[in-house]
Amino acid sequence: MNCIPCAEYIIVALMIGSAILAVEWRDLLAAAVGMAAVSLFASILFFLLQAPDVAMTEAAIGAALSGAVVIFAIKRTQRFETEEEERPGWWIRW
Amino acid sequence: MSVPHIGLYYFGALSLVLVGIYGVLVKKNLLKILISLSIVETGVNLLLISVGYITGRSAPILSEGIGPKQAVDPIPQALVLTAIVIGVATTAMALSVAITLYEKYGTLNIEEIRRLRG
Amino acid sequence: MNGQYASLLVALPLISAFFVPLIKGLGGRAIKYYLTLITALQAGVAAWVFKTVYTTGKPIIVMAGGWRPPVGIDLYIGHFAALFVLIVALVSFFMAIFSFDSVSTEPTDKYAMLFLLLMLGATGMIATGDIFNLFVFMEITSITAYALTAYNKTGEAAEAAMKYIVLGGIGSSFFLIGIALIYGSTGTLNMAQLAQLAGSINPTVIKVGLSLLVFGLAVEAELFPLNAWAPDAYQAAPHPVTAMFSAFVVKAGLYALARLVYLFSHAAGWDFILKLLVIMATLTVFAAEFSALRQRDVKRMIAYSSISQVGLIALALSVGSQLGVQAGVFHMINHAVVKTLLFLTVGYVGVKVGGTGIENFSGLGRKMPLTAFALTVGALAAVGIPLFNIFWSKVWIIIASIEQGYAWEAGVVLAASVVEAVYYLRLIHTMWFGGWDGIRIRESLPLGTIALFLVLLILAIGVYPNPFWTLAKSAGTDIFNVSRYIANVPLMGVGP
Amino acid sequence: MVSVLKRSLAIITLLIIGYWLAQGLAGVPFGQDRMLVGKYYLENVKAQTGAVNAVTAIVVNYRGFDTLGEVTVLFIASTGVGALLWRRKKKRTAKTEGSVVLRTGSELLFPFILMFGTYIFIHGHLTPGGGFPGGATIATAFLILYMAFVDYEIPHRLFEPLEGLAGMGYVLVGLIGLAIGSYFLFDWIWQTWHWGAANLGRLFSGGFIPVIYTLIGLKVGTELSGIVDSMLTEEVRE
Repeated sequence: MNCIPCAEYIIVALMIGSAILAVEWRDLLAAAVGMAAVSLFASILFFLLQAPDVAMTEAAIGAALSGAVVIFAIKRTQRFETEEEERPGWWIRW
Repeated sequence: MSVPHIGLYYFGALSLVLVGIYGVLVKKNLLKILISLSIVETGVNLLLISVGYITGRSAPILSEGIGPKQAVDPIPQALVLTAIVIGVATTAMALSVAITLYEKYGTLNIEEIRRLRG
Repeated sequence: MNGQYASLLVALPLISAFFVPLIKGLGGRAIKYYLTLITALQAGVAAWVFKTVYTTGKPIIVMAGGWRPPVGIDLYIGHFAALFVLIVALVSFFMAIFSFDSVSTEPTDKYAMLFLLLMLGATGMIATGDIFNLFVFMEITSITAYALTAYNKTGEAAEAAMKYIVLGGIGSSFFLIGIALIYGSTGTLNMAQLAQLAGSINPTVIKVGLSLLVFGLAVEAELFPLNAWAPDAYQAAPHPVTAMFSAFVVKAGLYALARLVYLFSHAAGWDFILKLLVIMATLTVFAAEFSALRQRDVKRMIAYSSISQVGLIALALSVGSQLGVQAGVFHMINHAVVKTLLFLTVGYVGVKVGGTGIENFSGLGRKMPLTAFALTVGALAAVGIPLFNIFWSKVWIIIASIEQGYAWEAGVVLAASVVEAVYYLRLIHTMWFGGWDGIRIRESLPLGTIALFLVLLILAIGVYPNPFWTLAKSAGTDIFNVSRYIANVPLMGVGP
Repeated sequence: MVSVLKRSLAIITLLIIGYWLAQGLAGVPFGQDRMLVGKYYLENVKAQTGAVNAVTAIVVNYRGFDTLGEVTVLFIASTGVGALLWRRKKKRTAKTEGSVVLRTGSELLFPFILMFGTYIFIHGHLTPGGGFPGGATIATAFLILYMAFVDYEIPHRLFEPLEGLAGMGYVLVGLIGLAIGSYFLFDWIWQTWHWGAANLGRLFSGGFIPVIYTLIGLKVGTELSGIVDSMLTEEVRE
C-alpha cells in the first residue's frame, strides 16, 4: 500500500481536528496554539500540493507570527472565555 | 439532491471554512471570533491552492529538467502569497481593536460589551 | 503626455503616504498642510485624466509592468472611472481641509497616512481591470476603514470597528472563494477576458461564484444582510472620514458590484443574480428608512439616510437596462455631492457645538446661519424636491424601472422619499424654529467656501441637469456595454 | 436550552452553505489542467523576466501591482496598530526575564536568523521563498529578543523611517520604469538594460526581482517587528 495518500488523509484529519479544538477550547491560549497548528498542517498540505513558496510563507507568517500576535493580545486581555447565561435573540441584534 | 463528490483537499478546505464560520456565528468571545476568522482564511487559501494543483506535476520552479509541461499552475500560488499577508494584516488590526475594547469595557464578551454600552 | 502617466493616480498617494514617517517630527499642523497639498495634487492628476478621457472619448488603459492583459494587470480608466476618480480626489481634498478643524486626536501622522491610503484604495477599486487586484484594493480600502473607524479610540468607535472587521473578514473570505471558483473554471483573472469566456462557464459554478462575489462586495457596498456595521461606523468615525465613507468608499463597492455583475451578463443563470440583488437592495432601503425615523442623533440619522440612498442606487443598477444603470450612476454623483455637504456641515456643528444630538441643532439658523443654510439645502436635496439635484436622478430611476416593468420598484423609490421627507423636515424645523441660546458662533472661511461651492453645485445640477445627465449617461454606458469594454482592452492572444 | 437551539441553527445554516459551496466546487474538479494564462507564464518566464521560480516572477513582475498593494496592506496594518495602541508614553511591562538558555541562545542565534532571512529574500528568484517569508523571518529574530529580555525595544528611530524609505523605494523603482520604459513597474533592469542575461539561474539575474524583494524584505521585517512592538508595550501611568 502506497503511504503518501494515507499521510494526506491523516494530515487533513489532524488539521480539521485542531480547527475544531481551536474553536471549542475555552482556554484562549490553547485556542491560539490550535490555530497555529491548523496553519502548520495547512503548510504541510501546501507542500504536498507543490507550492513550496506558499508553504514557507504560511509557516513563517500564518503559524509563527499570527500565533505570536494572538498570544500577545491574550496577554494584554484575559485568558479564559467567560461563562455566562445566554439570552435568546442574539442573532437579530448583531 | 445528491451530495456532490469533491476531493480530499477540497473537503479539508471546505471544512476549515465551515468550522471557522461556525465559530464566528456561535462564539461570543472576541478573540475566539478572530481566531475563527483566521481559520476561515487558512481554509480559503488551501482551497485556492488546490484549485491550481494538477495531478502528477511538480512545483513551478523551472530548473533541473522541469519544463513548462511538468509544473503546476503558478497563479494561485502567487495569489495565496498575497492573501496570507493580507490575512495577518487583518488579524493584527483586529487584535489591536480588541485590546482597545478590553481597555474600555474590561471584557471581551460581545454581549457584555453591548450591555455596558446600553 | 503619455496615457501611462495615469498610473500616478496610484503612485502619488502611495509614495506620499510612505513619506509621512520621515516628516512626522514636523508636528501635526505641518502634516495636515502636507495632506492638503497631496490631495490637491491628486485632484490635479485626476482632472488631467478626466480631461483626456472625455476629449478623446477613449479609455486610458494603464498596463502595469508593460505586460498586456491578461498577462499583466491593467487599470481601465474609462468614462466612469475618470469621473469618479475625480470625485474621489476632490472630496478627499475638501475633507483634508476639514481635518484641520475636526481631527485633534493623536497621532496625526498616522491619520494622514490612513487618509491617503483610503483615497488610494477607493481609486484603485474604481480603476482596476483585474478581479484579484480588485480584491487587493478592496482590502486596502477596508483595512484603512477599520483603522479610521476606530481612530477616535472611544468604546463606541472600537465596537463599530470590530463589527466592521468581523463582517468584512467574512465578506472578503467569500469573495476569495468566488475568485477561486471563477478562476478554476476559466483560468484567467482579467475582467475583459472573463467577460469573453462568460458564456462557456458551467452555470452552477457561475451562480455560486458570482453570488459569493456579490456577498463579498455587499459588505463594502452596504447592502442589507451585511450592512449592520455601517450606521455605527458612520457615527463613530472622525467627521471627515464619515463623509469619505459615504461619498466614495461605498460608491467604489457599488461600482465594483455593478461591473462584475454586468461582466457576466452573457452567462447562464445571470437573471438569478439580478433578482438576488434586487431583493437585497429593497430590503436595504426599507430597513434603513425605518431605522432613520427613530434616530435622535443627526449624524446617525444621515448615516441611515445614506444607506437607504445606496439601496436605491443598487436597485437602479440591478434593473438590468442601460437606462437603469445610467440613472444609478447619476444618482451616485448626486448622492456624493449631497452627502459630502451634509456630513461636512453636521460634522462642523459637532465640532463647534460639541455633539451631533438633535438638541444641538436647536436654533442653529441663528447660531451658525451659513452652516444651517447649507444643511437645509442638503436636506431638501436629499428628500428629492424639484430644483434640487436628487429630484432628477430619482425621476430617471422611476422612469427606468417602469420601462422594465418593475412598477413596485418605482413605488419603493416614492415611499422612501416620503419617509425621508418626514425626518429631514423635522431636522429643518428644529434648526430654524427651535429655541436659541443666544450664542453666535464664528464660522470658518474655507469650510464656508466649500459648503457654498457644494450648495451651488446642487442648485446647478438641479436647474440645468442636462450636462450632468450626459456625463452620467456616458459613464453608465461604460458599465453596461460589456462588448465595448472587451473591445477597449487590448487583450493578448492567450488561450482559446 | 437556548444554547442548543442556537448551535443547531448555526449548524443547519452551515450545512446549507457547505452544500451550496460543494455544488460549485464539483464544477471545478480537482487536479485537472485548466491553465490558460498560467501556461503562458510557464512558457515565457525565463526569457521575459530572467527568473527561474515562476511564482516569484508572477508576484514581482507580471502581477507586481498586486504585490505593491499587498505591501501597502501590511503598511496599513502596522500604521493602524500603531495608531490604535498609541499612548503618550509607552514602555515594556514584561516582568519575567527569559531563562539563561533562552537569553544566551537568542543572542547567539540573532545574527544567524537575520542572515537566513536575508538569504531567503535575496534568492527569491531562484529558490522558494522571497520577500515575505524573508521579512517574517527577520521579524522572528526581533520577536525572540523581545521574549528573552524584559526591556528590549527595537530602535524606533531607525525602523520607522526605514519602513517608509523601503516603501518609497518600491514606488520609485516603479516610477523609474515609467520614465525609462514608459510603463509603471516596468522591469527596466532586465528588459531595457538586459543585465544578468548571461548568468540565468544564478544570483545576479532576474532583473529587478532581487532589488524589489530586498526592499519588500526590509519593509516586511520592520513592519512586523513594529506590530510586535506596538502590541508588547503598554501605557505607563504616572
